[in-house]
Amino acid sequence: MLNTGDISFMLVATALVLLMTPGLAFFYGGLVRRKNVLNTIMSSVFVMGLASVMWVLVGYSLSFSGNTGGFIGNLDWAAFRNVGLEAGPYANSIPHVLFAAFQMMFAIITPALITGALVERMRFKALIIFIFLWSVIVYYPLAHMVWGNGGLLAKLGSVDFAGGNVVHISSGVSGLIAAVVLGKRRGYNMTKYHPHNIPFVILGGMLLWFGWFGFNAGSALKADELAVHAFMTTHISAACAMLTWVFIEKLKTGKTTVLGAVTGAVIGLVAITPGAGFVPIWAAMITGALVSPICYTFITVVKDKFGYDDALDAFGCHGIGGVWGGIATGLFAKTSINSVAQWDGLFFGDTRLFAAQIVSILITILVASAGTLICLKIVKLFTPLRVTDRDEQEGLDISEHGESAYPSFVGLD
Amino acid sequence: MLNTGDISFMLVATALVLLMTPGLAFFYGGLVRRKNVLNTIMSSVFVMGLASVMWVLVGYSLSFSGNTGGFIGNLDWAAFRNVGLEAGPYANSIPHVLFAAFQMMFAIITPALITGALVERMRFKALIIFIFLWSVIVYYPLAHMVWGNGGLLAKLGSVDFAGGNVVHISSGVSGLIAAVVLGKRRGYNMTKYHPHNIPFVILGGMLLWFGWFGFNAGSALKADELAVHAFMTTHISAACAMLTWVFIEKLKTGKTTVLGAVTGAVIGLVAITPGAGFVPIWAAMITGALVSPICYTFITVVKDKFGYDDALDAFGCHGIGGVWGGIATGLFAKTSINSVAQWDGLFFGDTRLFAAQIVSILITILVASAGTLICLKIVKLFTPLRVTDRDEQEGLDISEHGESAYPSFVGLD
Amino acid sequence: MLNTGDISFMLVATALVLLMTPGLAFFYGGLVRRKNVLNTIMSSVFVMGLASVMWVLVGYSLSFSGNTGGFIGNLDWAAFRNVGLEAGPYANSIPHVLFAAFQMMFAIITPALITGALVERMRFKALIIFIFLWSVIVYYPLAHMVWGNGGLLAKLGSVDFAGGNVVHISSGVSGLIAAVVLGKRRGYNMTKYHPHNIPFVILGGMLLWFGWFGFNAGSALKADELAVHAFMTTHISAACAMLTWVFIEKLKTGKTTVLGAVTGAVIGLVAITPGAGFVPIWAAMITGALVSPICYTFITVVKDKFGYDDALDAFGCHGIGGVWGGIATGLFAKTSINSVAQWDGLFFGDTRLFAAQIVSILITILVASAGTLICLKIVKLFTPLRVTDRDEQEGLDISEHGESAYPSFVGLD
Amino acid sequence: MKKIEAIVKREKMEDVKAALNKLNVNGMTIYQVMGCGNQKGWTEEGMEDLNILPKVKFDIVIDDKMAEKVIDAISEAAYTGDIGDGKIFICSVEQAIRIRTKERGNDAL
Amino acid sequence: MKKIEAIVKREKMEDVKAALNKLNVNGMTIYQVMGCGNQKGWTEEGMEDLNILPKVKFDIVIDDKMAEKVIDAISEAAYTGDIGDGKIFICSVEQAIRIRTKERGNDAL
Amino acid sequence: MKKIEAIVKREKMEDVKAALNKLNVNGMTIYQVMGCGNQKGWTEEGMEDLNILPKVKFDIVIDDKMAEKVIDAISEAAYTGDIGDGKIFICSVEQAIRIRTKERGNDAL
Ligand SMILES: Nc1ncnc2c1ncn2[C@@H]1O[C@H](COP(=O)(O)OP(=O)(O)O)[C@@H](O)[C@H]1O
Ligand SMILES: Nc1ncnc2c1ncn2[C@@H]1O[C@H](COP(=O)(O)OP(=O)(O)O)[C@@H](O)[C@H]1O
Ligand SMILES: Nc1ncnc2c1ncn2[C@@H]1O[C@H](COP(=O)(O)OP(=O)(O)O)[C@@H](O)[C@H]1O
Repeated sequence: MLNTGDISFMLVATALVLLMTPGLAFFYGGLVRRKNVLNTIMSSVFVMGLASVMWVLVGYSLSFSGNTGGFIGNLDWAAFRNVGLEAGPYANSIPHVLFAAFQMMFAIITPALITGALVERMRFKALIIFIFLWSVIVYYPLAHMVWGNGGLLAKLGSVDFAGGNVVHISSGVSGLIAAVVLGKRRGYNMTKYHPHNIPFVILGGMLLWFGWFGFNAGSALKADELAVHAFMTTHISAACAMLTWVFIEKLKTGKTTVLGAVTGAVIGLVAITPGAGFVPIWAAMITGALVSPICYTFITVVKDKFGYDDALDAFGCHGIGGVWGGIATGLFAKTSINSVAQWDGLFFGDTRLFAAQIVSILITILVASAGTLICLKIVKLFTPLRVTDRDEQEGLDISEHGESAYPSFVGLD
Repeated sequence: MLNTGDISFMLVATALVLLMTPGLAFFYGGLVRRKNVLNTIMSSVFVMGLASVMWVLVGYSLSFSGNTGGFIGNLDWAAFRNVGLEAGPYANSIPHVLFAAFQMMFAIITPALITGALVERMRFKALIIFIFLWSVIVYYPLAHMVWGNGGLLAKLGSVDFAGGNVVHISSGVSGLIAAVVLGKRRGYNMTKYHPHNIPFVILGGMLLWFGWFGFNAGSALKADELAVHAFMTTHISAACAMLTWVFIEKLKTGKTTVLGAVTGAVIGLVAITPGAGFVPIWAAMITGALVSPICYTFITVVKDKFGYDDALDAFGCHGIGGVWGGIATGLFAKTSINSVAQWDGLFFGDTRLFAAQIVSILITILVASAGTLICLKIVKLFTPLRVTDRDEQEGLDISEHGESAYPSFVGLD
Repeated sequence: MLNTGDISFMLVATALVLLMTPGLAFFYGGLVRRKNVLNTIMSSVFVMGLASVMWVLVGYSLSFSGNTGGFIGNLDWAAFRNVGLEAGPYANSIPHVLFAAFQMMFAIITPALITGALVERMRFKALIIFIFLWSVIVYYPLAHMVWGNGGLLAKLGSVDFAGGNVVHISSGVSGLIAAVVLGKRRGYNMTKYHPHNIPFVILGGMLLWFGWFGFNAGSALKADELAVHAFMTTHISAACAMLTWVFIEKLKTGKTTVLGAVTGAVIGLVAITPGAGFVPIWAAMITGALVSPICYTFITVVKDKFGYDDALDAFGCHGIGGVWGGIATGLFAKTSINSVAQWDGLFFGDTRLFAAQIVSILITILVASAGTLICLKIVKLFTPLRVTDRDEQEGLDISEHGESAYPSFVGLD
Repeated sequence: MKKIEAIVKREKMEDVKAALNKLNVNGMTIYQVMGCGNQKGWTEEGMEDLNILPKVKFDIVIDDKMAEKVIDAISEAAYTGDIGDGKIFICSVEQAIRIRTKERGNDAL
Repeated sequence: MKKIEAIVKREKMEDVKAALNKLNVNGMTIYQVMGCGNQKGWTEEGMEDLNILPKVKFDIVIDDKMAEKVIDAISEAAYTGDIGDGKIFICSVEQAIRIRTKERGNDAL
Repeated sequence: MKKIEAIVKREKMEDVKAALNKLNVNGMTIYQVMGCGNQKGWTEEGMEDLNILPKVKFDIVIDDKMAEKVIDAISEAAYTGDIGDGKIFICSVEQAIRIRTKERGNDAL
């Protein structure tokens, strides 16, 4: 039965998740050089249009309607046919359309996350085609496998409260693969790329934090105790991760940076995403506290060794953070918090959930990597992936969009 | 009877609509030259103070209390006398004060929208007096006619879910008239005016989108199915309009711009405003998809021909977009979605709603144009409308407010 | 009993209060010189991590669990032991954890407010230790005294709806004391410190306004009539204060500034905080209208006479504004609006509440000043309070954090 | 040819430009600088940092004969009588080239 | 030694840099300026204010013998044939010092 | 009179200013530039684009007699021994005018 309190909460949560994409656009936009800021922002903003329309036309249906072999849905709900204002089937106290709208916002931000790995060199046209294909080939299947009726990963018994697999691991891994295929930015290793506007990074990071309450607490689909629990675990994981990141920085470089504080908060949010509605509050603190050393090490040591150019660390933050989050869920989940989990986590002595989590992470990585490679292959049939060297040098704002972000501020680059 | 879910939703929706005005301030502020950004922002921000106080003192009463000839209310609720915390009379599940507060936010953003046509040259004092008068002479009557008990336009059978007439057509038309009276900016046609900070435009546009959920879904006045429906139509119209705008740009200029994407989204939101709670989702997609070609043509072709200087296209976006939205509502509304509409739209074979929509648009245009002319006449009794040529050249931030937005960034203009 | 409408509202209100801290970071960050913006923002942002973790570990317990002599709580709820998802004890329709989360956001923003007095010269390490100590020595006791079971100030019969004493007076006074101890900025009186980015100040101010709805209306702890009432008083006080500030400026300097408009709005919000759920709407208008002349006089006349360097007027705005708010509550509160107040205000002929308000303000000032002095003494055992002269000249972004906010914008300072 | 470098108050930029245009001097290069003279930045509004104020600098390359006229025009337009009015420096330029036409010397100005 | 000051269109910056590098001229100082020539800023895209356009200025101090070559290289790289292509000014420099090594004269370039 | 143009590292700005003040040289014009020398921008922190680094430029017009002292003071203050320390160029200035008083020549400095 519909409940006004739940509808009220889910309407707002949906709006909050939408706001995360502009938040991400500013987070990423501030991190790139001035000559690429508009292209970077556009990469996220344009997805708000593209992925929304695709979702209504086919995406929601492919993700949530019916079940084709555990991998994908069907087209019964294409163009929102049969998606009405009555309650259910996925949430019993809010209109079906509202559930679909909430899920739509996830289908927007996920491909937008990938773009962080690709900035400053990818042709905009290629990016658009890529995101179009990726949504169909990677996102809808994954969403179905994890959240859809009869989905493969859910059947395994693995859990993912708000999208650790579907959103973060999938986007992070895809970003990595695409960054490798795309190649390094001009001047990589010779030059240092400075964020051109750190306040924008902070603004974006803060909007992400704010919106993440909708993302995680909203994944309860009700204004109930579980939503409250997820709210609290989300916040405290972010807070802990911020502290540990800053602490590591202080140890390693002697200086604490605001960029570090915000990065820490964001990966704390990433890490708690799969477990927000499954793990106790103290475990959320551990999850957050440990994600920073894990990602920090990865970004500063491992990444350097391999030498790929994941420009804004989409993989280092969302991929690695998401994997850790999935593992942490397997460690600390409790069925008493949320009976969607069939077993307690490893920490409480049961290995079954943990194993399921590992398997589901591996499957996600597989689907994302294979899917991304296929998408890129197809994109190349239509257009080269990269801009020309000259265009890259001039900056993608001018070369791809004919715009300049702050035309009257002098300063070169 | 009061309902906590509805109150909860409407409190948040009210806050969201308030946030739209700063959103607009940044949208407009980023679009002007650097020397005029503070004046532009101030034009919106100051209205948050002025229109709020006026609303409590007389505005709410004149708009919603009683009925004087179908045109305006009376003063029974002046200073919120008899406006208490019990439910009704306009919304039966939220306190009266909350309904008044929600409506107050509309009375703020509407005059703020007008200022987009007047930037970079209007004397601040003249603007303030103008907005004061305009609220009394144009806004309160229009709000009454459309939404007040016994209002003329409602009686006609025309519908306006969230303010297509009251907010968008009225502000757009008034902006046009005032821009013509005010005259062109210095250097019009000889110089190109560049937006000084496109990320601000994007930030503003995104806050508008976010806030618009409060604006449109909140206009259901309940956290019910209608709110959910309006939420979805709102979002998908914005998404479609973004896609079509970018598509047109690509066709015409070969480049897609982020400014275009954001403009598209905003006019998509404008266009769906009157119909959000009346038209089906597929019709919202059509409404959004068509508003971009309509406005694009208008701004690039018609405007140039007439050669008035609607600086930030308040008319081109809100006026034209609002008119199209009113027409689209007349085409696609269904009584089965919302029985406030007495008839189905033209598309479903009934001409009556369509006719009523056209008449109500024309009346709105008439009231707005005549009212604006009267207001400007009165303003001129007190102060010239424009700053001096010298002040315009120096920029209104310094000349009108003695402030400089970014004093330590070098760069001229 | 849990109520979904109330939970829905309080979840969102909690998120809104969190958003105020980044809002403050931008408000303050825009006001400082470019070379100190990141340090200023970091001072607020880092508190989001620090104060949250402290709150979960000990802060909530010390503030709200049990009662030790009316001054402080105990450690029964440390690490959220016994803080569960059932309703109560402080709010009977939302989970206990949600109440604790809502209060957590207050424990974040309060120390962040202090930093406005200390910018551009305080060593970051010293600031962090200071905030750590101050939370324990000043904030938790004050929160307990005002809102905790058996708290001293509540027993006196004084009231504080959303934190006039706990948040604003305490932070303002502490800021003043710390600013005096810290000493003036380099070049004080010889140089003028310009805000480096006024749009950021506006953005921050607007986010504060938006978030303040959560702060004040949320303090009703329910989506009920009281929340609606507090929403309205909050908004209209801000609006009135904006108008009077701009009016005073116009009288005194002949120019209206957007900085003035935003400052006015913020102090209007400060002033109504203690009385939002106690005073009638008309009294909220008076409270707001008068706070501007009071603070304006203070900042321009009194402050200059004493010559301390409260850099961003944390005391002039939050201290003075908060004191006036507490007094105004003593003047205009009505038991019929909220029976938590035992007596009507002075204006209605009863002196008891007024007396209690004065006493409680004085006690707050005492606790805050003494506590701050003690904290600073302890901090000095670990590290000097100020950066070196050279570091101050170079700017704290580089010297404390090794970062530069906008590295590619040329311009010195 | 001479190069005239004039450092003036920011709010005088438009006046100086107008004065130059009146002399039919259209070629100029303008940029914002920070500076201090004997004024040392103590008293004026608008100072950014101790002792260093934002100014606008004009570079004008001009035929020798015009130099004095230009100097006078700038001196007058930028004058307020207050400390911080600015300075003008003159040095000699050996050659000028207009890129579009490859003209050289006075023709190129 | 000569100082070559070249004011060119913004979009030509990379080309000019490339042309200089080809001549093995690595020392240069670049900044953004606003300017007008006879063009007066009327028609070009990208104008900021009436009659004043953003440009990029290169300062290059160079051995006398190299001067003409550099001028030619810049002229060519910055050329579009449209109004607003820019100008080059040359004046003489008496001394140059490399701070790191205290070298003077041509060695310091 | 001589004009001394010194291009130094950004973080050295305060030191150079202090060194000049110690010599009682108060007149100076400062702006931020981008540049490259033989260093070509490869290794230093803070580089913005391949091969081009932000620097600070000082223009100081000074009495001939003071020139060497100023050069020495700047050389010393800006020295780190690392690549990218910067350069100093000297050229001659024919005239200087203080706008406020119309003083000319050395008096105007
Ligand atoms: N000797 C100098 N060399 C270079 N620039 C100078 C010199 N003296 C003054 N300036 C520039 O001229 C500007 C205005 O100088 P001003 O303060 O008016 O000088 P004074 O106080 O000596 O009249 C300064 O901000 C600085 O940029
Ligand atoms: N006489 C001059 N003195 C200083 N700078 C000049 C002069 N003439 C031109 N410039 C600079 O050169 C730039 C390009 O000049 P341009 O418009 O191409 O000149 P023209 O139209 O005479 O060919 C101008 O924007 C200005 O910055
Ligand atoms: N020949 C030159 N002409 C103009 N500016 C120069 C020249 N050589 C160097 N510069 C400027 O001096 C700055 C510092 O030069 P630097 O890299 O220290 O030179 P080097 O490596 O030759 O010692 C450069 O960034 C550039 O702005």
